[in-house]
Amino acid sequence: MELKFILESLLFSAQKPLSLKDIRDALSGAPEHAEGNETVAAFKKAKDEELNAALEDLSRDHEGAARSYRLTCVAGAWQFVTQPDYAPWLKALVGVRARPPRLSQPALETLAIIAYRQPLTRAEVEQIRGVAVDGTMQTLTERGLAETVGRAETVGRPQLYGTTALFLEYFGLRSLADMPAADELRRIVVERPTAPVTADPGLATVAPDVLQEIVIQPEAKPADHPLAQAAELEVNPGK
Amino acid sequence: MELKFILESLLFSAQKPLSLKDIRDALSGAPEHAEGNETVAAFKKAKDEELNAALEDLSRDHEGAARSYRLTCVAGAWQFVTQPDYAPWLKALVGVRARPPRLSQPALETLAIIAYRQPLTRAEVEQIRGVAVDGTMQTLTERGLAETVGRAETVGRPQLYGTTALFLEYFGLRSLADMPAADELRRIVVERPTAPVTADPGLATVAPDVLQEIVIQPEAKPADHPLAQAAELEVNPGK
Amino acid sequence: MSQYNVKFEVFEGPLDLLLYLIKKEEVDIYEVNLTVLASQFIDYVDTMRLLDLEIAGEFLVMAATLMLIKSRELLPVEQRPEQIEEEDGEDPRWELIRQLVQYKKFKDAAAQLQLLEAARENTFPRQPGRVEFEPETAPPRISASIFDLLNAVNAVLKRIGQREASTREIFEDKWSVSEKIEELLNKLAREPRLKFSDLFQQATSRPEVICTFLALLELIRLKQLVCQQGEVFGEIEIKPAPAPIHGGEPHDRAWLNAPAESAPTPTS
Repeated sequence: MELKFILESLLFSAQKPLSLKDIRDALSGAPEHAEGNETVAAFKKAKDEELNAALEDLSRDHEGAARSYRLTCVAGAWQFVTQPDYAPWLKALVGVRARPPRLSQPALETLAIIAYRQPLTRAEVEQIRGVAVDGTMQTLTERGLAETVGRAETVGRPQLYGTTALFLEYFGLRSLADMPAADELRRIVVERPTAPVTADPGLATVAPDVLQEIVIQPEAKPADHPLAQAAELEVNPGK
Repeated sequence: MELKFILESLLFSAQKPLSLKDIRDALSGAPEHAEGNETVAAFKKAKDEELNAALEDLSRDHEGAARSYRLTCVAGAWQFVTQPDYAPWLKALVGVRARPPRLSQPALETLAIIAYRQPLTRAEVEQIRGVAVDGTMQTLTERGLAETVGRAETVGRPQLYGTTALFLEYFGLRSLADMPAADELRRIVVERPTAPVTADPGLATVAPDVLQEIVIQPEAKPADHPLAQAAELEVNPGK
Repeated sequence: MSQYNVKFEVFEGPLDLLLYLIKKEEVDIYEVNLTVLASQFIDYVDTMRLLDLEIAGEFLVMAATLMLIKSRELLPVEQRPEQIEEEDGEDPRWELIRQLVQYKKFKDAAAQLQLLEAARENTFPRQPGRVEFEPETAPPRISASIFDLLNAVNAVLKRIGQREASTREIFEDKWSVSEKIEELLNKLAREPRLKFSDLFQQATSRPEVICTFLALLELIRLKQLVCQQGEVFGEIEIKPAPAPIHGGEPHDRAWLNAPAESAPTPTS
């Protein structure tokens, strides 16, 4: 049993590119599935240099074999890929993904509101946009840009929406804090009340009714303020 | 560009086993993704014989390369799989797959009888095994490995049983013809009986003449062997 | 008692027990001494009976057959009913052997299937992740889409402002887009590259942000500026667009309120 063939079988069956760590984990986990098998135990603690050497060796093997696929290493992760020449057939096989239509203006606006104010309810989005957003909300969740992240602690416990990791990816953002001009935009909004509202700026969770309330009761105390409550929700801290 | 490499790239990228139809569809759909490419267009209408020959060729290639994976054909669909030796690592990588419990000895025996002698009645199975098989027959049909395939044209029109496509899949068989022949048995038959053996020809178990043939021609080639013939019956090819 | 029970249960039926006995004798099925085999089998059944174990009917039938064979074998050769074959069309000895051979054949086949079953369990199919092809016209993944988003934000804010204007202060139009365009171009004349985030640093109000932003969009539309993002998560940079081959449209220049010769020159 050669190390490179073990690695080959792993890379062959993996659904995603494998990092050295993934490979190490598989090697160290294997003896559990083959009790008393000394060969399996022997590879338990293969060193990174050995792994790298075996992977390079394997890569050369497949390069030399000049088949329709080869082993590649991208950003430290190894994967079997097919040669580009065969793309027309693979496209026909998997059916090329239809280009998702670009986001419409209503969808963009809705998404922007969710992004800067999350988490918030649909009713709150509607209040800001001034129109019903059922359709656009559905579009956004279907496209994986927004998702439900919990329920509000208010009457009827409506669902709260937030943006997804795909949202960040789609717009090329590192984090929500990285959103362009977010601070200015947030500041503009929260500057409205005469009494300063303090809230975690990172959350940008200004509820629409907050705006109204600010207008009607400009003297509301920060602690009683819905914004402060909303900021404490932290329903989806992992995101 | 060789056909077999195109097929290889398809099989390599496919997420499920590919039937000839799947392959044909990919070949005929490819020109759409490579306009004006004559090579791609050339393979548009590859004939089944060409495809089969290329697949066999490919399968031999990989068998010969003796790597950690090989190309298999199970129940008429082609797929790359890893060699069983690498199971411990793959289990560690992808997790142990949920498989139905292994078949019991009686179930395996009954299934073997059905597989080689299909279609046959339960009474015929019982005659071969020498015991009642109600319970095991039920287990096998419940697990989708055996099924009723019609009725015998004899008194009482008892139900006839045969194996299913799942049977082939479960054991990784390409077709019924691919079932392992009980070679060991042929070697046991060394003595020529002193008296001719006859049996009630009405018994669909057909063994008497089988026995004779074995006895008289102990060197019978596998292909001529009644067992092999039985395996080629393909009574239920549609399944 | 349960010990014996377990032992007898090992046999799937009388044929299985017979094969076991034959195997124990280490002889071929065809060479087995049927008389000895019959005695052993009957002994087993007797033991089962003695132990008060439930004996399946099949065992009793087989015992009877074996008794018949045994009794016949015990007769002197000249007294054996050789003609029984022609009468019944069947010799119980050969019938038994035929059955045993046949049963053994399937038992072996079952063992083969068991091997296949185990091998199958350890065979993993290649299940690659879905091959994804970038659509021919990929949806913008870099700068442009982020502007879309920002544009949307501003549109929303603007609307709120209009909605609330009636109940609150009068919207003071201090900035205009054209002013901001000018400002932007001036900035770019000083610095060949601007950071996107810096554009809004000085903005003091929402209208100013909007105007700056609209100015930026307008300049992009007019191909005066380009926005670039070095890497996926990188800072967006704004810089003058490369000069068109035949110079800019006079109309554009005029609109920008800047002499043609002082128009931004490409820097790379």
